[in-house]
Amino acid sequence: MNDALHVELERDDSVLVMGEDVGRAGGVFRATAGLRDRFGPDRCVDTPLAEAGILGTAVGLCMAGWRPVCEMQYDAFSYPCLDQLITHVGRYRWRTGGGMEFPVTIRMPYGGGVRAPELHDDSPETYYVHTPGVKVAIPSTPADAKGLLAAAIRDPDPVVVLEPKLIYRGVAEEVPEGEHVVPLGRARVAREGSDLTLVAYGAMVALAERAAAGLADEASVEIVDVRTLKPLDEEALLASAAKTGRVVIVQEAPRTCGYGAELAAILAEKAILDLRGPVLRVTGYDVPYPYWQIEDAYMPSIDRVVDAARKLLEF
Amino acid sequence: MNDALHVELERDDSVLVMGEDVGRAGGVFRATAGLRDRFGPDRCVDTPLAEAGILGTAVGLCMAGWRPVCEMQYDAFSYPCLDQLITHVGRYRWRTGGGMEFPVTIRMPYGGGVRAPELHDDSPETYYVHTPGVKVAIPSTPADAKGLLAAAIRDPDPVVVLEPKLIYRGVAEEVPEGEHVVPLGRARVAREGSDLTLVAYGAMVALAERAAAGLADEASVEIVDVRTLKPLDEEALLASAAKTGRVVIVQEAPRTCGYGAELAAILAEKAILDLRGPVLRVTGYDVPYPYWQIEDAYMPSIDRVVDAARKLLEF
Amino acid sequence: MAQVFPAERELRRVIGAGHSVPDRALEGVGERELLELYRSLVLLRTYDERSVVYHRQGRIGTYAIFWNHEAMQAGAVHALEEQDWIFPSYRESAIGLLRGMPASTVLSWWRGHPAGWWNPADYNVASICVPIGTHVPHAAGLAWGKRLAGEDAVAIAFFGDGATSEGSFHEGANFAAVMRAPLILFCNNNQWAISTPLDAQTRAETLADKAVGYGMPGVRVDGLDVLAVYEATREAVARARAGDGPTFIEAVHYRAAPHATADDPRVYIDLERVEEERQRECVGRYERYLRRLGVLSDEQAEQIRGEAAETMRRGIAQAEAEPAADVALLFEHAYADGRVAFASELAELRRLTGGTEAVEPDEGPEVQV
Amino acid sequence: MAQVFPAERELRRVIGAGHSVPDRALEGVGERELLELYRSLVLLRTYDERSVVYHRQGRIGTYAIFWNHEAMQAGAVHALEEQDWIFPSYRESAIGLLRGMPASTVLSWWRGHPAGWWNPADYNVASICVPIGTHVPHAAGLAWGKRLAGEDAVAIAFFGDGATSEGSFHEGANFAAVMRAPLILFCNNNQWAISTPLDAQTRAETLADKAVGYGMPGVRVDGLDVLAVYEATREAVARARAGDGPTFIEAVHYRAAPHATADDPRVYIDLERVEEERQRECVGRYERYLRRLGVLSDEQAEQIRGEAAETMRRGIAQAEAEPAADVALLFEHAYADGRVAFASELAELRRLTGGTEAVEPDEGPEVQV
Ligand SMILES: Cc1ncc(C[n+]2csc(CCOP(=O)(O)OP(=O)(O)O)c2C)c(N)n1
Ligand SMILES: Cc1ncc(C[n+]2csc(CCOP(=O)(O)OP(=O)(O)O)c2C)c(N)n1
Ligand SMILES: [Mg+2]
Ligand SMILES: [Mg+2]
Repeated sequence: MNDALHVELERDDSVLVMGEDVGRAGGVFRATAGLRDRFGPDRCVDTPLAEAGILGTAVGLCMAGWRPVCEMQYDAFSYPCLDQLITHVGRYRWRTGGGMEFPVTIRMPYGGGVRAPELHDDSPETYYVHTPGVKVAIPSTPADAKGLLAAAIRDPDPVVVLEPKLIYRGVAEEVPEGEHVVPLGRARVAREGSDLTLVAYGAMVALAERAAAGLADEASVEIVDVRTLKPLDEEALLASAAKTGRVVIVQEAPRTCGYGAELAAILAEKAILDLRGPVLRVTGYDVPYPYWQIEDAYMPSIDRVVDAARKLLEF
Repeated sequence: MNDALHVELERDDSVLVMGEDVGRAGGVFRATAGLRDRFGPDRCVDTPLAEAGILGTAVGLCMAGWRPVCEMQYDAFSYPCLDQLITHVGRYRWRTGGGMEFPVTIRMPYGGGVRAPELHDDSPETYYVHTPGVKVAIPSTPADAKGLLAAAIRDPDPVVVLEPKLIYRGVAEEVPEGEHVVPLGRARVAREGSDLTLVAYGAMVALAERAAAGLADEASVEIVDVRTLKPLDEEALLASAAKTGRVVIVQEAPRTCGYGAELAAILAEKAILDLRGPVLRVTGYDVPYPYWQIEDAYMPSIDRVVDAARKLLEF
Repeated sequence: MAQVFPAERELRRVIGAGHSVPDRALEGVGERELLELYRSLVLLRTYDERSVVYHRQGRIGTYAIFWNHEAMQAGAVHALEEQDWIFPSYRESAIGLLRGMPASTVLSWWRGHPAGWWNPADYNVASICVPIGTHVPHAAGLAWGKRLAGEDAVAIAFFGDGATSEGSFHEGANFAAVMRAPLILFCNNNQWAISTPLDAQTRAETLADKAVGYGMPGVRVDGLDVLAVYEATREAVARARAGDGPTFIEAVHYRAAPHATADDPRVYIDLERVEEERQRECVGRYERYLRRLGVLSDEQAEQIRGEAAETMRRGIAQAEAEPAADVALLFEHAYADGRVAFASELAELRRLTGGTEAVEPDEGPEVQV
Repeated sequence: MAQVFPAERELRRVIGAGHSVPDRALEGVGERELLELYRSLVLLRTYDERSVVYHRQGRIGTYAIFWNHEAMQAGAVHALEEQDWIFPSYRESAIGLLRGMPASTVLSWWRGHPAGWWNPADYNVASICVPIGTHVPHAAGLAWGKRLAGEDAVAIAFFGDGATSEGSFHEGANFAAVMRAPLILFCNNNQWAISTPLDAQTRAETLADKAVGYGMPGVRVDGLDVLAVYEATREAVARARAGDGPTFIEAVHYRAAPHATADDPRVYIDLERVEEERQRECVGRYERYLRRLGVLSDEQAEQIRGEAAETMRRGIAQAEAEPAADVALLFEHAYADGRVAFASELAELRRLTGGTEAVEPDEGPEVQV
């Protein structure tokens, strides 16, 4: 992330980073470290503590020709900006008859599993994905985190990038140096297989990989990493479903109207003849994200994924 | 609505109505007319113009023993209150280990088709349905509007009631007098049929009825009026799918992650062996709700529903 | 630097009331400018009065009346340069007219026709903001962004007394102050938010007092005195241009017309007070002032009114002559590649519907804005 | 009635500094009360210092330090009656101790264990509010609701300087003023919001100035002077009880510890200033005051400290003795009928996982609160 921001601010001097504690402190996950020193306090702005104000002023900054990259300090602290997002960010281009662009990027640490107090663990992608006029990307690897963020910043439309916290902490992976752009709208087959497809995104991709490894003796498992939830790479999803005929979707967010529902609905409409069994979802529950001593039971686990896969294989 | 409020305020003196223009003016759709005169300005409160403040103070009112009924003036003006809804309203009971109740009701005029300026036409149910700790009801008839609102007010949990604007204007239907409660969590079979099921809620039920009438010569169409989106009456949904094997879902909201996706996902998981064809969705589009001269093209139309039904019947 | 603390209490006034209250002198404003202001006032008044008629005739939809708000709009805009940006609420829907926007565009907006779209950059007038107060941060961001970019542009955001209760007003005002954004926060205090009176909206003694909490000057002006509004805004603009940050202007008057065409204020308002206020109507007041100065002749007044009427006649004719909006517009501007992204949806729609016909405002009870 | 306009500028102080600055007299406070305040201060200080140690030992998770914030918390709470409600932020996580809440409850909260739940009605202490400023409307609503119900109860909401930028603070404060809610808005102005200094948060000369815009009195007090805090809050409580509505209290000091255990302030703070501030530490300051008055002996001090240490020893032991949380708690309290509604999910979980084991704070970089 940090790398992508350095590259993008360097390459386009209309890019500007703003948010709470992004400047002096470099962000609570250090995503913006060094930017203020390198580009000055006007291009890496410590804002007042007001998320709706951050996104609302970003709309105005776009109208003044800037490409603001807004950080929300945590997933659940992005909720105050939903009003601006839904009423303005997603509609303003439309409202101007396409006359103006709103190339704002909204990024935030995302998801659970980090032993934090409440409201530091949410997976709010549904609120974003459901909002017209907005695009949504969720990387599952450090390289994609860099590449998707770069693509988001360069995109002419508003893009929300949700960065799984587990990536910040994950093992250091090789990240391509310099410019690295992963185009929006293209899924990644993270693992090839022929018997069953696990569809996942964000931190759930690594979980799917471990589940697939656990199933290695029983089935050849394919993993589709969605990467961009909107626009979705529907072809990649349908291709994998056509190949395996069995799909389990893994999602960390609460179940009802989660993104997994959309994936399942697409399959129920467009892959019905390919399916050899039900489309199963392994998801977070429709309850508040719990205190961390029981968060592992809330989150989709390898056991739950394996169990669902077995059910489907035996169907 | 107005009737239900009169009855509930009469029956339980901890019920209190609050919102913008609900008192002196009786609400922009007259839903609260007469309440201020009858129950005084303390039980039918004209609040400052601040939706987050309305819902936030309602949380505190619950803690003080009240059962607040909050009106949001229009669907799209409820977005400022999403932060309070997601971070507090849906979590506070959990946070107190079940020690305290938050029996708040949030009601608002809902949906499009009324030739209004922008942001008076939204169908935001996904934002509500996806939020843990919250229940959601959407009536499709005046009688249900009364009965579901009464149930919502009496429910110990937070309930969002979305009231289709087209009902306010609809033909005067007989509404049961006095106490009338439609329990949450029970769907209604609005029309019996055997070849195909239309699943709908809100203003889409009437549309489905017209589409079913149009299909009368071709197929026997069943209509399931969902009524309560959360908790969903899954049995009723699955029973109808089992009976007809063909399901078309009609939803006014934008497609991606709309409630139709959840319904389709449930069918793809639990009715896969019953389905004789794909699960089809007829929905609003993933674009901003348009200017009203073209809103009819945005909204699901009889033609689109009939077309989908025919496709499925011919599948 | 202007005072920041405390905010003003007295209402600034320039225009007097004949002999009893003398006019105050206003520096640096010549005859041409005075007439230009008059032209703006008359144009807005004509727009508003005609719109109410058009609404009654079913030619436009629900409409937010701004009768007697013209002095604020004309006075404030007159203090701006062309490169300065205006952020209107629904109450200032026609303010683009003062920047050369065709009346047909605004009328189309109220007709629910996409011809009501405009590109804000063409007029430096942002889109009409419907959700209360949410455009205040936009204006703050634009002003801040222009300053960052080294461009000399000021922004003004119009909003009502009710809007000051919204979190977005608060956050936008604070951002503007912190960023020293060249912004004028222009509060149209008409003392009502639909049916909610000011004393149910705030306990502040004056709305200008809110400025203190943001560390910016708070100014109070008679909202029916176009010259006082102009002068106060001119001062605020000068401060903004000088890099001294935002100013809050509270323009005080009293809403003497319904909130909008769908509103029936009789159930909540004091009709006598309204009658009184209608007497203090701002266009006639300015006209009497000009006549006292001797700079407005009957012929001039006649001509200006005639021009405005003609503008409206042309405007409604053009708006009504707009071809039915194509359904492709549903998709075209949602995203940069909307037409491509929604190609299949559009194809399906075309297959099912053929063309589209223009839709007229519905019968049935009207929807409140 | 207290003044509403303008807000105060001077910081109120009671405790002096030995000879150079004499102590001011405080009416109506006897020796017992003075010692009670001391006990509260020592309890909070001990809680905080032990918590930092427990965190380092991996016995609690991320923790928001409140070192040198004790005078505000103890002083303000001391001005309340038992029926009055407290709305804490994460910074006042242990404030329930002053209402008899076991230390183990609060420690469990920081251990991510559901034993950290409490029923607010048991202590009249609301749940710890994590999202900044969002509890201000709750406190306003509770206070308003109690008043409506004819109950004599006041509420106090604690929040920081940064919180004043949030829309929810604004909306809550305004509601309280309009409803004349018996509320104290207590702003802990430690001049930092994590790494963001006050001058990047607001241009207001003082935060108390914000009170003016809500039409309520704004009071400024030395946040390290427990008696000044007590006195100012007592006054505000009296106003509230008398039906005169809310008061905004700005307690000024300077954050002399990291924001939380995960924070490294060295990258942004002036360490010399911090060192200086640490000298003006509030517990010792009060202790010296008591000794000047001659109401605190060495033995008493020793005993009070010993009791506090014992409370913490017992607290952590109890918290660590909590049985592993049952996964049923995932579902049980989400809805009134949670256990029923989620029966199948729970059954599946039980089938797959058997029991649960307690989870300890992770390795790896710590998460900021
Ligand atoms: C966020 C939001 N909430 C509610 C409304 C509905 N509404 C339209 S106008 C209005 C009153 C506005 O009053 P004020 O700010 O004083 O402006 P005025 O209409 O008097 O010019 C309300 C509540 C809205 N447009 N936006
Ligand atoms: C809505 C929201 N946004 C961001 C955060 C992350 N955050 C936690 S503490 C903090 C700073 C708060 O500063 P202040 O209000 O001054 O209180 P203090 O921590 O100094 O007591 C921030 C930004 C949050 N908890 N809630
Ligand atoms: Mg008004
Ligand atoms: Mg602080």
